[in-house]
Amino acid sequence: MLRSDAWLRRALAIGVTFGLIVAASGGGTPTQSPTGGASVPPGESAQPTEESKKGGTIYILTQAEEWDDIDPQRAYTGEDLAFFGGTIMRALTAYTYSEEAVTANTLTPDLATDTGTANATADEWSFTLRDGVTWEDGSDLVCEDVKYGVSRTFANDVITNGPTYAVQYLDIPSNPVTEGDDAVFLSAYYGPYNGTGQDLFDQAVVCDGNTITFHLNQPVADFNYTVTLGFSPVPDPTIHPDLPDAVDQYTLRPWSNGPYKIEEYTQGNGGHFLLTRNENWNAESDPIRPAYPDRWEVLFGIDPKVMDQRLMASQGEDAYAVMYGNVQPENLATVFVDPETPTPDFADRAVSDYDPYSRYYWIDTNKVSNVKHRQAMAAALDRDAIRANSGGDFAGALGDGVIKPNIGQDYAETGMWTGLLGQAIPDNGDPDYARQLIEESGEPMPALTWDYPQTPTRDQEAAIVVDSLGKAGIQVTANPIPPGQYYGIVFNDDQAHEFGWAGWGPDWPNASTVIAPLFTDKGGWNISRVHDQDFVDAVQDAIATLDRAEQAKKWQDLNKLAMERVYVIPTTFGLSQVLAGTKVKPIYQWAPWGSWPYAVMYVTP
Amino acid sequence: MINVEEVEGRAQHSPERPFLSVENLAVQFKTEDGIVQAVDGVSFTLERGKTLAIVGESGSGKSVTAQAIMGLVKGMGGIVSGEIWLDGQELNRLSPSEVQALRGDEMAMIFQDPMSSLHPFYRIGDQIVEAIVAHRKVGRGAARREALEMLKHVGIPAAERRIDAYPHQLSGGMRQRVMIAMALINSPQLLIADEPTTALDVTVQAQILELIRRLQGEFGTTVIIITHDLGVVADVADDVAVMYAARIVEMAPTSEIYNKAEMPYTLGLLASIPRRDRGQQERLDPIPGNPPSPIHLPPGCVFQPRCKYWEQVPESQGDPRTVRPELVETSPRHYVRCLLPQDVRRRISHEVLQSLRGSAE
Amino acid sequence: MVGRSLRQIVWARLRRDKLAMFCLVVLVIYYMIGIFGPVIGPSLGLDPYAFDRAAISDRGGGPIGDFGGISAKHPLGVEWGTGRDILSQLLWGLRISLVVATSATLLTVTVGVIVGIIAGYARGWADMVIGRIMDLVLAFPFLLIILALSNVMTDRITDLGVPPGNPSRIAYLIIVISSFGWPYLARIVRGQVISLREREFVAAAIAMGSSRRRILFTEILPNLWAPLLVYTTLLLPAYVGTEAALSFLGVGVIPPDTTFGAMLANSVSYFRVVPTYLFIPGTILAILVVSFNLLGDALRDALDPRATH
Amino acid sequence: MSTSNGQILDVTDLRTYFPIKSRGLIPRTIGQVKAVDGIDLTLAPAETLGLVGESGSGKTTAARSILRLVQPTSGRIELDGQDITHLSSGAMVKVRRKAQMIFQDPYNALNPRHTVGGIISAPFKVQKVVPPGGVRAAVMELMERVGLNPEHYNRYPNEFSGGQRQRIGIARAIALRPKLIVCDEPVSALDVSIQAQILNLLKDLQREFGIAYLFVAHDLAVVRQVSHRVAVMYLGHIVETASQETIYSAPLHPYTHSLLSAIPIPDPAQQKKRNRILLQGDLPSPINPPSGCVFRPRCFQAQEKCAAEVPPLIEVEPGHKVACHFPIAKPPESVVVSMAEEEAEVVAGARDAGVVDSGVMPH
Amino acid sequence: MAGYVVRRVLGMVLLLFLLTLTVFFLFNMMPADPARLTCGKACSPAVIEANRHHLELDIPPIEQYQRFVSGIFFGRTFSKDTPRPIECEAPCLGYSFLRNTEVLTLIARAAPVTFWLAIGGFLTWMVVGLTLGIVSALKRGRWIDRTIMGIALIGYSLPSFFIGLVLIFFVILDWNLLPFPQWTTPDKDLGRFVQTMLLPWITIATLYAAFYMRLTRNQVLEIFGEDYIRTARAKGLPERIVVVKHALRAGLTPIVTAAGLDLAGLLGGAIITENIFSLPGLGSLAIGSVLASDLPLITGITLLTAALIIFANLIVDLLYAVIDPRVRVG
Repeated sequence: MLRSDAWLRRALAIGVTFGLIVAASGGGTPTQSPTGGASVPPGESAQPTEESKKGGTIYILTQAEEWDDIDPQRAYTGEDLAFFGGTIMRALTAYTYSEEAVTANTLTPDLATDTGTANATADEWSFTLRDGVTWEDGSDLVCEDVKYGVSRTFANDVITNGPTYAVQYLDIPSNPVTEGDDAVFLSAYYGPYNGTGQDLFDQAVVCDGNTITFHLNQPVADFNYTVTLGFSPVPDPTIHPDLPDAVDQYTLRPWSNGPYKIEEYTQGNGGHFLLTRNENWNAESDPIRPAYPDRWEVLFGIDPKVMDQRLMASQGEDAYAVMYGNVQPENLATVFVDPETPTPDFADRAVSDYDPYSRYYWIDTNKVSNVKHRQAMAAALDRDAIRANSGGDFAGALGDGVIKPNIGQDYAETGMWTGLLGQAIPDNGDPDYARQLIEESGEPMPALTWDYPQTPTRDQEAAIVVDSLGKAGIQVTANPIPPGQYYGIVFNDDQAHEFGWAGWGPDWPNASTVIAPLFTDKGGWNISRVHDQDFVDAVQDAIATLDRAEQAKKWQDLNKLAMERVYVIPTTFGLSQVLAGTKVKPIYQWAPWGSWPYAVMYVTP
Repeated sequence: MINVEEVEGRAQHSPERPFLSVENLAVQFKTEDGIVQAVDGVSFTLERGKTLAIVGESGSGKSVTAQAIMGLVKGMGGIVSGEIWLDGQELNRLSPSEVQALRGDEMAMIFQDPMSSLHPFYRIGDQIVEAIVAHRKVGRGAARREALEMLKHVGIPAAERRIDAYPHQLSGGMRQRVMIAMALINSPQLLIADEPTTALDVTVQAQILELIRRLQGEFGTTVIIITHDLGVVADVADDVAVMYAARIVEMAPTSEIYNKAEMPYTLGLLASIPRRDRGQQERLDPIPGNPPSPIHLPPGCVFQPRCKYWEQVPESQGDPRTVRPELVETSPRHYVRCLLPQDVRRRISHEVLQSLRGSAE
Repeated sequence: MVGRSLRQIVWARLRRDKLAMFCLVVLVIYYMIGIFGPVIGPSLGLDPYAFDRAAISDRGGGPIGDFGGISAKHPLGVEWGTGRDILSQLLWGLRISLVVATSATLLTVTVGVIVGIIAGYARGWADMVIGRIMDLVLAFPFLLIILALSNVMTDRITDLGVPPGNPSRIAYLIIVISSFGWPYLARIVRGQVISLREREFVAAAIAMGSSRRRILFTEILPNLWAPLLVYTTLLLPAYVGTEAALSFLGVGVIPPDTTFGAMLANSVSYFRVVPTYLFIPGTILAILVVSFNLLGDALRDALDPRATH
Repeated sequence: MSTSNGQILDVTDLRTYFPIKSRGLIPRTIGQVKAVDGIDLTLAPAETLGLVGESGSGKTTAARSILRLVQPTSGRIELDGQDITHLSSGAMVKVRRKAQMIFQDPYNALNPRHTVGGIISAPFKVQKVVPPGGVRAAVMELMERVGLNPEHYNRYPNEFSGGQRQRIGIARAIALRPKLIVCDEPVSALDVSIQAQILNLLKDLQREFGIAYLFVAHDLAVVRQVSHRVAVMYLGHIVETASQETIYSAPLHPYTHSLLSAIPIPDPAQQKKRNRILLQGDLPSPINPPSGCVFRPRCFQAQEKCAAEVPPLIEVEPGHKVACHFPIAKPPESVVVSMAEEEAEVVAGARDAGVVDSGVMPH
Repeated sequence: MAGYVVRRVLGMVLLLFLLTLTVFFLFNMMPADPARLTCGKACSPAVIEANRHHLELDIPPIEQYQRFVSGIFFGRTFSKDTPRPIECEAPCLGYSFLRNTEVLTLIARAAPVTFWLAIGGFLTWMVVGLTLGIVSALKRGRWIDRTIMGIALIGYSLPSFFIGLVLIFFVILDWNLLPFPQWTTPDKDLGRFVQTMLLPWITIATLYAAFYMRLTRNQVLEIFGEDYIRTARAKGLPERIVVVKHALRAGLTPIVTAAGLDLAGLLGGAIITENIFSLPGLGSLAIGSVLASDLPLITGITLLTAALIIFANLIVDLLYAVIDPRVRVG
């Protein structure tokens, strides 16, 4: 139905427009050094031959009414990145296709011949392009195309919403201009459309034949992971006059360099997105995409309930469909025995696994400036009820910080609920202790309002928040916000209230993509409005730490410190459940983006 | 002409039945306040080509009587009993579709308010043509020519143009002429005119009465004219039936009614009318009181509560408060429903009419 | 004629209409429950805000037991995900549903009557300006506007001093429902006033020197109560339905409070698994709405002037 | 009797025009209905002036204009010596005590939601008059006086028959002992047997309280019954006025002749003897009245002069005025006037122009 | 008649003007900052400011409104002083920066879906509603009348979303009588089109037919009391003609009014039905625009819908003149 989880889905979908939940790694393997891991053959247990897997259509059912972004420099949603990456958009490097999270989180060369070469100080990275890679019109994909694609990131006036690591890391000065129209640009380079500072960019990114070299402004040990985000090539208009770069073009129909191309795209409820084979794709040049099905068809605006029912029934075309979303709570007990095991009826087509996201409640530290008050809120919250309401065991584990265990070495228990806040706090909250903390604060607890993107499930969560904090004498008003407007409102100082719902996942397996954006102004996700200078300094220090193990320790400490100061109240480390039709294979959650392994999927007869 | 059954309730089935014979007609309506006896035991006959006027105040049952003859009452939820013989057919026993075939063909009706009685959305010509086509197999062109002829005949000026007019484009008098044209288009044997001039101005009323009289002469139509105004029918009707509280209380040839009325109600009506042929009287002599409720009729003579003379009824006749008088023939073709002895009635009649005449110049 | 006042006639007619009387009784019961349920409820152990963690499963948060977890403790089952008692929610929800529908109706009628009387009696420019405003309001896609303005208006209402959260949201519902409903009523009233003002008793009132106020409120207003009563009776169920539709679209009260609309809207998610979520509030709502509609129809018949005179 | 000439009512050159507005965004006046087009009237205390005419003749508008229920366009209305033509509505309140009105439709004229007591006591309340003995007692006395059972004080109008309702209306009208009562077709909606009762009552009240009546009616016989003087209206003009006896026995205007001849007489013998002047068609449109004499198109006397000149209302003998170029004492035995065809669609035109809304036409 | 039409059209233009004004300023109160919405993760106040400038939100509302209106007639250019200006040709209803598409394009894409939904639903309910309403009136008080009116009452009383959902669950999910709705145009795949639209049509028809049954029944019964019906019967017309030609035609005015406005309302998007059946029509577009705070799109759709209703009002008024000759007088 429209309201229930359609809105949740919208929340996520549109939330990601601002980079809300950006996918990251799974598994527990530290991916510190750039290694050119070989691609793991897809579908290890596959009996069908390579030939028999070919053909057919895979349908993707989604509640979203359109893609958030399909511009290569704008796409920033995990599942979208996985789908586009597997079909139409190649990058220099890619993640490995494997059921194993550890393997899957390792890099593999894609457009490049290897996973990149860094100099000794890790501030200069080079990649060499493969031969025979072409655009969908048959023209060669050249080094300048990669360079051009990267340059687009700098056009802040045109390219919005996307990852901005290029601006952050490339050796180009920041824009000194602080007023007027020019202040839009973050960098002294204004992007290819404006052209200002082009020479600066040309010095930072250098094409030498098939080799592209990036000069960085700081050591970045895992820059080859960074190039999976926003570094995709776009046809350089000077080299490909037939493939014009128009903004409209790229918001609706970017040029493909993968095995498929966009045949049709209609947005909206009932709209669809059709990929057909790109005849100019050269299989030889692409080691990781077997490109089995002939077509991919994405059906927009499918009600999540209906989606569940269609996939559970798996009739007709739906047998070839996968869901882009989650199994609804009411069906979980039908599809799964427990969070690991599907029921026999769904044995080979349901997956339950940790997704990349941590869920938490941000607290505006300006509005609730007394740390004891924030601690009292954390102590009072009935996290167990929240988890039960979100699906109980299926919702995932209770969180103890913003860093999720599957990030690897950056995670360590924070002890938030076992004494960090002064004493152990049970899962269902400790109102008495909360009252005590308020007493200790020496100030009266202010009345609070809890902002949240409205869905029925979260409406009930609001009831839990209001009730459990109320037991500790904290007066809370729930403030539902239409999901599409949620982040726009909570980022607006005038409209945001004291605390609210949020979720975040790392961009790649390094807590630098978590702690920094969440609790400093770098990265733009500081909803808690943290401006603690000691914390900012510590984050800077951690980023600059080249030793990965030492860095990991610093992230662990910062995670703990953030929890002690209760910048946020962690709720769950998310678990998600997905379902596919009976004739789609292989069935597993691909760890890098918490998605289906699109590139290696095929249909059985 | 008039021939009322001696014994009410027993129908006569002679082959030489008059053109129209209504026998013991009764109409009831069920309302939530109780059963309304709208018409109770009405009987009369009417010869071909003659005019009967039914006179009565509002609620006396005169319109319902007319509509019962037309077979329109059943559609309104009324329960009709008794017999209506029209030209040898008993209408009350016919099926709805048989009655429908007769309506507008054998018998036609015109109504009080010509504005609301014409369909506001259709051209008058089309409304007449519709009446033709419903009963005769005539082409539309022929029907239209016929309608035009009839419109001319009823005195519509510039009928060629007016045939395509809508009712609201015509004045009240014109509309009533259209209604008459529509009623007469199939040359009905019987025309019932229900208060045809009440809604019209006095000058127009004169025109319409004149028209009806003229057409009746031309077509030989039998006419029942229903009115509350004794003055209107004085020179139109051959016979007059006076109704009061669902019953006929007096019936006689027209001149007899005006000159020798016997029923105190009829006399009261005559005395109530301000007349321009009389000098100004200091006071009129009205019937006291108000008409009875049709649900709660007095148990005896229905007029008794308003009758000035009821105390003069001798005991031998029965108490008018409990005994219902029958309609009896007091002189040939003059019927009266009254418990007063004939001589008393005639004396009163003489006194009242004399005083009325006395005041006339 | 046997004399009875119109009021008596109407009442007598209603009394005779068994179905209408039944509906009236049903509605009285609903209102009694709406008024007293939340007062008496707690003493019966009912609490719509109490979570019952034990009543829901760890596997998906669904209720433990058949038919939505019907048990001695929870006679109508519990809410998915929280274990809150459905019966209690119904009792408390009925109150809000009735408050929203009733207040919105009263507000609609008040505004509609005032504007309608002014438009009908004023003639000329005032009538024309009001007429254009009504046309304008009627032209708006009101669902869309209600949705689009929900947050900003709720905030404005909070700024006006209404407690934040559900009180403001309820106030928004009431205001917004009535602000799109009044023109229909105003049109009806305007028409009535236009025909009433030509009645001779108004001329008679002028002739005896009555003030304009006396004419409007003493002469004309009492003649409007019959159509108003009928309209009100039919407006109430329509507004109960509007509230449900708005809840379905996500505008409405939020937990811990609930309404029939919200319960129904939520139930749709679980309909296949727990049909009682849909059918229990659905049935209770349907009885309410149908009762109102039947009573409205009966009133219309009873007040039908053609049957009266 | 405070006027110099002792009249209770003195109306001079009264005109009431209704603008015809175009429908649409910005209504414009596109014409005028000349409902009353310059009439003079006087009325002495305890006198009855009958105002007769067909529907559309303007008699009702005239009556309402005199009481300022309709704002006259021009002219002068003097009531009991006071010029009330331009009094503010506030100032009118006091004046209204002296002049009341009785309406045609006894149901329409009584507020169905008020009790009889409420209706009859309203004048006291509105005028803030407390009669000796209190309002309730006064109302009961009034009810008794007009022939109603005072016990029915708390009943509603729908519980009464038409005649009784008209009595309620009369009781309301006489409550404040007015000097003038304008009766607008007071008996035309009543059954014949009731009509006479009401006419008698009105006469009795006049005798008792010395009330002057302006008696508006279309029924010449009824008017004759109550009036001392009669004025005949046609299309907004008074065409003839005289004492009651003169109008009925020696009329001069062709229209008066036509009207009289059209009245049916409830006596077949008389009926057959009378003159028959059959006017064709209806009243012409008051929006575009005919030039010259307004009666010309339907007149059997009409000549060229009638189209060119408006005939003035001339006093031909004391108290007898007639507006005709060719007055005639004895009309021909039988006349049928044929009529130009344009005249047929008239009233309809005015009605459709939205005049009905302004209350010109009785409905 | 011509003058009447001209006056009505002028009235409509004024109303439309008031409408654009109201809609424009109504939505200026929205809290969501469109400039913020266009700004990505790495968002600085400067970027927001600049975007505000490109979106022309930094000029006074009056001027914004002027540009908006002139855009409708003459077209306009967005992001004028950027390297990538966006041309929006007249009639320009605005540009959705969230979807990077002209509002009119989005509306034009969604309109056919809504058109088919509305027309199909409309025909279904009119046929069913009028037929059953007449039958009910003719059989007044009998069991068939009671049954029809009972059904109408229930259809009338149910929440609007309820019927569609129940239909989906039973007809599609439980009984597998129809495939899942998947919008396609009738020329592409007629079978699929009908299969997709059948339940939405039924849903809409159920909601509306109930109202029209009651309305038709009341109208016919009311007209039956009119004098001219008695005249028609007195003429001896068959009952069928009396009912259809005389009674129904005379009672058509309120039915036409309601039908015109309902159809116009539906053509502006059936928000709930379209959402339930995943139809990519204007209603879905509207909801989507509201959820995403896509102001230009909301404004455009609101305007269009309201304009449709105003236009329908005009058509209905003109239809009166066709139905009722008395209205034809200027």
